[in-house]
This record gives sequence, C-alpha cells and structure tokens, in this order.
Amino acid sequence: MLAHFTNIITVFLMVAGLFIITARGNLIKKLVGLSLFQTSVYLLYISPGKLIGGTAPILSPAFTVYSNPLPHVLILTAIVVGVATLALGLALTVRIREAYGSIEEDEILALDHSVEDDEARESH
Amino acid sequence: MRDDLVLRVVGRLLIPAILLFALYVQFHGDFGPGGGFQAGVMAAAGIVFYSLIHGLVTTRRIVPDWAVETMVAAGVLIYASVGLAGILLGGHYLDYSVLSSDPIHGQHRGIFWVEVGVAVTVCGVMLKIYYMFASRGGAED
Amino acid sequence: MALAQHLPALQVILPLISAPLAILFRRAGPAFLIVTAAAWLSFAIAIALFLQVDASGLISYPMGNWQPPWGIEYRLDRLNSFMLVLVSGMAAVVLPYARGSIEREIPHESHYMFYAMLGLCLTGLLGIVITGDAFNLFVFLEVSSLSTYVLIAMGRDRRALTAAYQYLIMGSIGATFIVIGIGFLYLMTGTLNLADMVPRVAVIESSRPGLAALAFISVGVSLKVALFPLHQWLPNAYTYAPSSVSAFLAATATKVALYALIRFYFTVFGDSFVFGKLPLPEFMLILSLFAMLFANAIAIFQDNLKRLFAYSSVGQIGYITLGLSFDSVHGVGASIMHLFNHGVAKGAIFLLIGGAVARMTTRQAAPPAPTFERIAGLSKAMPLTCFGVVLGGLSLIGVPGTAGFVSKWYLVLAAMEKGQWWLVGAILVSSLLAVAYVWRFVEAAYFRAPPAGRETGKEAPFALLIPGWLLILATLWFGLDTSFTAGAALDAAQQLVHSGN
Amino acid sequence: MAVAVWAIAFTRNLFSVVVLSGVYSFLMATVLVALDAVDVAMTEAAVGAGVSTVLLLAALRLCKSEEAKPAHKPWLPLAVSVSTSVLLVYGAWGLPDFGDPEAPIHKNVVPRYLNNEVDVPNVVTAVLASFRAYDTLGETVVVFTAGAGIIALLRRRKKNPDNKGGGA
Repeated sequence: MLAHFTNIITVFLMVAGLFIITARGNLIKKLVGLSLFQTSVYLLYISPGKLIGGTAPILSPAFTVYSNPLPHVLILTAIVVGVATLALGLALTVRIREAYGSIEEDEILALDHSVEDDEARESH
Repeated sequence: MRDDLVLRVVGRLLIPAILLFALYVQFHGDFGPGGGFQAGVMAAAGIVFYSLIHGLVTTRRIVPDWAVETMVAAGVLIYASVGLAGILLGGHYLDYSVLSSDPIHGQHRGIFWVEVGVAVTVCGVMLKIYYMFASRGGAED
Repeated sequence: MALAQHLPALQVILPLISAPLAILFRRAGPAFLIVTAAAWLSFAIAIALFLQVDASGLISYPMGNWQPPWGIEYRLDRLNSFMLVLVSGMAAVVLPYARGSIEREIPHESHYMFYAMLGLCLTGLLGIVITGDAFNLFVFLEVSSLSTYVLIAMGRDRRALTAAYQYLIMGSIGATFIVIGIGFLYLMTGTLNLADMVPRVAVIESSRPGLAALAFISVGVSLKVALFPLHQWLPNAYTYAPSSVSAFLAATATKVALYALIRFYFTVFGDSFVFGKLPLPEFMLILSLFAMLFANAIAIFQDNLKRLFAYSSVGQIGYITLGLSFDSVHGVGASIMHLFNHGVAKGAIFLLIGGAVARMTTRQAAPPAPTFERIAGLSKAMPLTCFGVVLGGLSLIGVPGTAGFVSKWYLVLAAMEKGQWWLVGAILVSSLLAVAYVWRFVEAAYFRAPPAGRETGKEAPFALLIPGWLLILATLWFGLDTSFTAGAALDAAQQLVHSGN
Repeated sequence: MAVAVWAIAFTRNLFSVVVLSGVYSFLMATVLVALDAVDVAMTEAAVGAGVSTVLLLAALRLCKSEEAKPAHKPWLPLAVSVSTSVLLVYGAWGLPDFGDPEAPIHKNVVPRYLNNEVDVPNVVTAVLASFRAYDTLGETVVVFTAGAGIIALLRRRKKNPDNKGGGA
C-alpha cells in the first residue's frame, strides 16, 4: 500500500496544480497552481530514492544503508528554479496590475480587444 | 511599529543569531544538511527582519542598492571563476582537484568557494527582490 | 596550447560570465561591449568546434573532470555543432543591431540589463544545445526561458507584459513536463547522461514508464517548439517584444527546442522505436500539415506585419516536423537544413521590420505597430528595407536561388522517396499561402500610396539596415552554395537516422 | 496535504490561498524528511513556506486580494488535467517498487558517490558542489537571471519617482 501511496499523492498534486493553472483566471492564483504543479515533481523524484531501512545520505560509520542522494540534488535545483519562476511571474503580475488595473485574465483580454479595435479605427 | 521597544530588543538579539546561524549552515554544509543556497536565504531573511523593525529606508542606507546589485553579480562570477581557475591550473572546467597540491584538499577548497558564490548571489537576489517589492506601491511599509 | 581542448566549456562560459560583468558595470556602453565581445568570441568558438567535429568526429568534455556518467558531460556531434553555429552567429548579428534599435524601445537606464539578459538567453540556448546530460539540459532551458520572459516583457507596449506572462505559464508547464519525462527515464535507467541512457533506454522503452516519458517529453518540448495546437504563446510574444528580441527568438529559441526534440527522439529513444513501432509519425504528420496549412492561412489575414510573420513561423515549424516524421536521411536532413535556413531568413525579416519601425517612431511615443496601413507606400521611403523583406519572403516561399528553396527541395525529395505524392501537393499549397502573405506586403509597400499624414521618411538607419541585410545576403548565399548547410545537415542526419538501436 | 490543495483550488480569497500554500509547503517538507531528503526538506521549508509566501504576500499587497468568479465552465482544463493524470498513472504503475534496493537508480552511478571520494560526509553536498557542480552553476545563474529580471521589470522610471503606475 505504501508503495503506491506517494504515487497517488504525486498524481493528485499534479492534477490539482494543472487544473488551477488552466481553469483559474486570476494571475496570482495561476502562479500558486504552477508551484503546486512543480512540487508534485519533487515527490516523483524523491520517493523512489528512499530505501527501507536507509538513512539520510550523510555518511557516518554508524550506518551502512543510505537513501539515494542524486534525486535530492536534482530536486534542490528544481526547487530553486521553481521559486525563481514564481518570483519573476509575480513581478510580471505586478507590472500587469499597474498597466491594466486588473489581474483577471478575462478583464485584461477585454481591455486588449478594445485597444485593438481603437487601433483599427485609427488607421482607417 | 518602528518604535516598539520589545521588537527592537528582540531584533537586537535575534538578528545576529540569524546571521550567525546562516554562517553555520554555510560552512557546516559538508557535514550536515545545508549549504550556500539555504545560508543565502537565511542571511537575507535576517536583513529583511531588520528592515521590518527599523524601516526600509534605514536598511537601504546600511545595505545600499548598489552593494546588493554587486552581490547579485559577484556570486555568479565567483562560481564561474572557480571553474576558470581549474582550466588555468591545467585541469578541466570546474575541476577542483588541481586547486591544491593535494586533490582532496583541492576539492574542499573548490566546494568552499563555490558555496560562497551561491550564497552571495542568492542573498543578493533575495534582498533585491525584497527591496523591489517593498519600495513599490507607496510609502507605507 | 591546451586552450583548444577547453573550447566546449568556453563556448557557454564566456556569454555566461559576460552577463554578471555587464551588471557590475551598470552602464549601457561597457555592458554592450562585453556582451557583444562574448557573443563574437562564442561565434568564433562555434566555428572552430564545427571544424573540429568535421575533422575528427565526436568531442566529449567532462565538466570538473568527473567522467560521465558521474559528472556532467559536454558532447558535440555533427548536429549540435551545426546548431551552435546558428545560435551564436545569430547573437553575433543581433547584438550590434540591438544597440541602435533599443534606443527608442527601452528606457536608457535599463539598457545594461537588456544586454545582460540577451547574454543569459544566449548562454541558456548554447547550454541546451551542447550538453550531454538530461538534467543539465533542463537547467539551461530555464536559464534561457527566464531571460526570454524578461526580454519580451521589456517591450514598450503593455501587451508585451501579458504576452510574457502567458509565455511564462506555458513555458513553465512545458519545462515541468520535460522534467517529469526525464524523471521517468532516470527512474528506469538510473542515469542522467544521454549517451549512457541510450543502451539502457533501449531495454525499457516499451515499458509503461518508458512510453510515459516519451509522451511527457514530447508534449513538453512541443510547447517550447510552438508545434501547431500548442503555439498560442508565440504570436503575441513575437509581436510585442522589442524588435531585436523578436528577431533573435524567431531565429533561435524555437529552433533550439526542435533540436531538443530531435535529440530525444533520434538519439535517446532511437528512431526505429519512436517512428517504427509507435503511431507517432502519422500523428506528427497530421500536426505538421495543420501547422503548414492553417497557420500560414491565418498569417494572410493579419494586419500587423510582425504578427503575420510570427504566424508564418508556426507554419514553417510545420515543415521541420514534417521532415522529421519521414525518418529518412533526406527528410531529417531537410529538417535540420530548414532549421538553419528559416532561422536566418526570419531573423533577417524581423530585423528589417524593426528598422522600419524605428524610423517611424518618434522619441516620446511607443513604437507604432507595423500595420499594413502604416507601411503603405513604404518602398519609396525605404527601398532597401522593403527589398530586403521581399527577398526574405522569397526564401520563406522557397523560390529557387534562396536558402528556403534548398531545404524545401530536400523535403519534397524525401516525400517522393516515400511515394507520398499528395504531400508534395500539400507542400506546394502551403507555399502558395506563403506567396499570398508575402504578396500582401509587396502590394502594400510598393503599390499603395503612402498615408496622407506621414512625413516623408528616410531609409531605416544604417546601423539597423546592415545586420538585416547581412542575413539576407546569407540567405542568398546559402541558396546558391549549399556545401555548408546541406553538407552538415545531411551528415548530421546520417548520424541520427537508423543509427543502430 | 490533499485538504490544503483542495482548499487552494476552491478558495477565492487570495490571502487564504497564500497562507494555505505556506501550510502545504510545511507538510511537504515533513514528507520529505520522512523520505530521508533532509537537505531538500530544509530548502522546501525555507523556500516554499518562507520565500514564496513572503513574495506572494508582497505581490498581493500591490494587487487586490479577491479573486473574481471564473467566467466559463472549466471543462477543457479538467480534460487536460485528467488526461495528464491518466498518463502519469499509466507511467507510474510500471516503476520499480517503493524502496526496492534493486532499482536501477540504486545500482547505476550512485554507488560511486557513496564512496566518499571527495571526503565530504554529506553526500548531497558532494554531488551538488563537485560531481554535478556544473548544474549548480546553472542553478545559480537561474537565480541570477530571476533577480536581474526583476530589477529590469520593477525598476522605477527616474523621471517620475512618485508615480504609482496605473497610467499606460
């Protein structure tokens, strides 16, 4: 049962994250969804690295079995990349909010369309 | 909030502790969990905490923007030049073993400097982001 | 001396170092000099590496002297040494152009940031191309993506911000899909080195995780490639980005993603599996046809010139994936050739349009959108610019004498080898669509009267005209002398197709 | 953890969403400790619960904190996420068993890391900073890119320092 437990969580997190990104129109909410989606990957990498009876990969004469350190290294990098993306996305959101006065996707699209109509009228 | 005595005293006590702990995490990374990234975040957190108590303006006077931007760039440069040192001393890029006559010692030296590079950039970026977000959107903080 | 041995590392490290240096100086002038110098050096290194691979075959460079698969390896073969030339060459041409072009697009105090970001973007793209390690590929993919988002958002129009945001979301989903795919591969093989994966993947590729890995990587990379139904981020991003960025991205970013697709399909999974045992070629063929026909058709109805050529890019990507789906030396060779030829031609067109826009911009206002109304009768004011765009357009159509013809010729050849005559027809139809949108430009620029209000403009500034024309001349050159492009692409295809697993 | 995620998806007050995602990160960190990934857990706690939360709150302060009602039915997003999950389940069920010492990831590459060639007891640090140091260089560059990018995006125009934006 435990064998598949982490897999179930991974799948659930991933789907929830993806759903939030695609279904929600709020720009900040989308970014929260994006980081959920990215965290699901952490479990996918790390849980298979666990060995029953193993310990954290810090060498010591007291232990002989260690869990796999390589996924840890990769996920450390992935976490950093994730937060970098989040920070950049938030900065963009702030700029969008200043330029449009809104962070709802639908409202922004509506504003863009009205601008495009204006442009078309101007040039005719 | 800035004039709250309790906060000031707690801050006086805590901020050095946070910075000290950041250094510990930085240099103890060889033996326990931790390393440059975590240390950088912690050091930045300490300074952010300071600015919450003493205000952004004071903090920006102590840790000015140009210094932060320099940190952002310097960390990457430290890291990349450790790699170049490997080439100059006759090894491959990022080969630490040639950094010292004893390969193991060279490895330690390389890891040390690389972690320093990571910490400097991370701390700089975190601070810079904080400044950017905090100074935007009006005078209150 | 031994420096030659370290060229693979320096290829990426020089632009990487140039970015923080540019920020340390905090001024536009030194930043420009440093990043441009790095890009030119990197171009020189790319040519040197290309010749080296040509002469002596595979180059492997172990980072930190940790032999693969324990450390990260840089690995150069015919395919990626060719790609390095394209990417670094484009950067070398675009950077001098950017100096003149961002003057009116970006506030002066942000110029040094712009150069740093361009340097980082170049670093990321080169890093993706040269690496032989799956996870390292992801890391550099993120370096290039993050810098690209910023570069796009630097456009003056506020829609640049939403375009960048949209790209950030789509791009991050794509990157995460790629990580999931690489994760499955890693869990099944225990290694991250691509070359080390090859024999191990051959054993597990038909297993469920193997297939899932293939699917995740395909979707993730396709998002980055802007393969037809996943292309929504591209038109806005190209339209609202600063001119130099549009040109650089159009010429390199999607091309590098396509390179990653080729690398995973042909090297890691092996084409006999991907195209032989799965219904993927049929699927890819259909998507390619949709891209070629629909995106090109949509392009005809665009009013903004930049957007028109952005849709045309989506269509041209269709040719490239079409060539891949044939899984033959000529088909894959045509794809690789078209990567290069289309990159050069499209880069040239965006550079020239950017020059025209710069001339139409007054100092205060945001740059006007290059709509057909605004460019009416432009040929009188800017004959060189317009003639250049027409020549680039001819290459998009595939007229003999231009580079576009050469790659299309091999594509048709590959289709005929397969006996798929109707595909030849489809290629012809989509070329006719290209004729239509290029004609729209010709009609507006040459045969319409200029709008009444426009002050009699001059030719685009020479600093902007020369880089664009340099690429146009390259397009013509590679249309006549095919020894470099066709030679390298066919050799690379030979290495990839049916390479024995 | 599932509850937190569920709540994030359906809460419309963005402030609670941010707090919930902080809670979620802490829970994630606990799971990671249980899986022996102490370094990762430490980072996730610092980044997920710390940095991300602060960033999100800072951004919220500059934007409004209430989310509008979704305007259209979420059928397409649902379809996309469900098909992704199907694919993921399909792949995940063929993976080696949980904790299986014979799995390829324990047999290839990794044994050499555990030999302690560079004499650093924390193997994660050894791999991160030496064997795969180049990845970490890339990671630092990613952080640098994000930092520089934010400077480029949020720098105030020098001409009107008091303008809070809003005018396009």
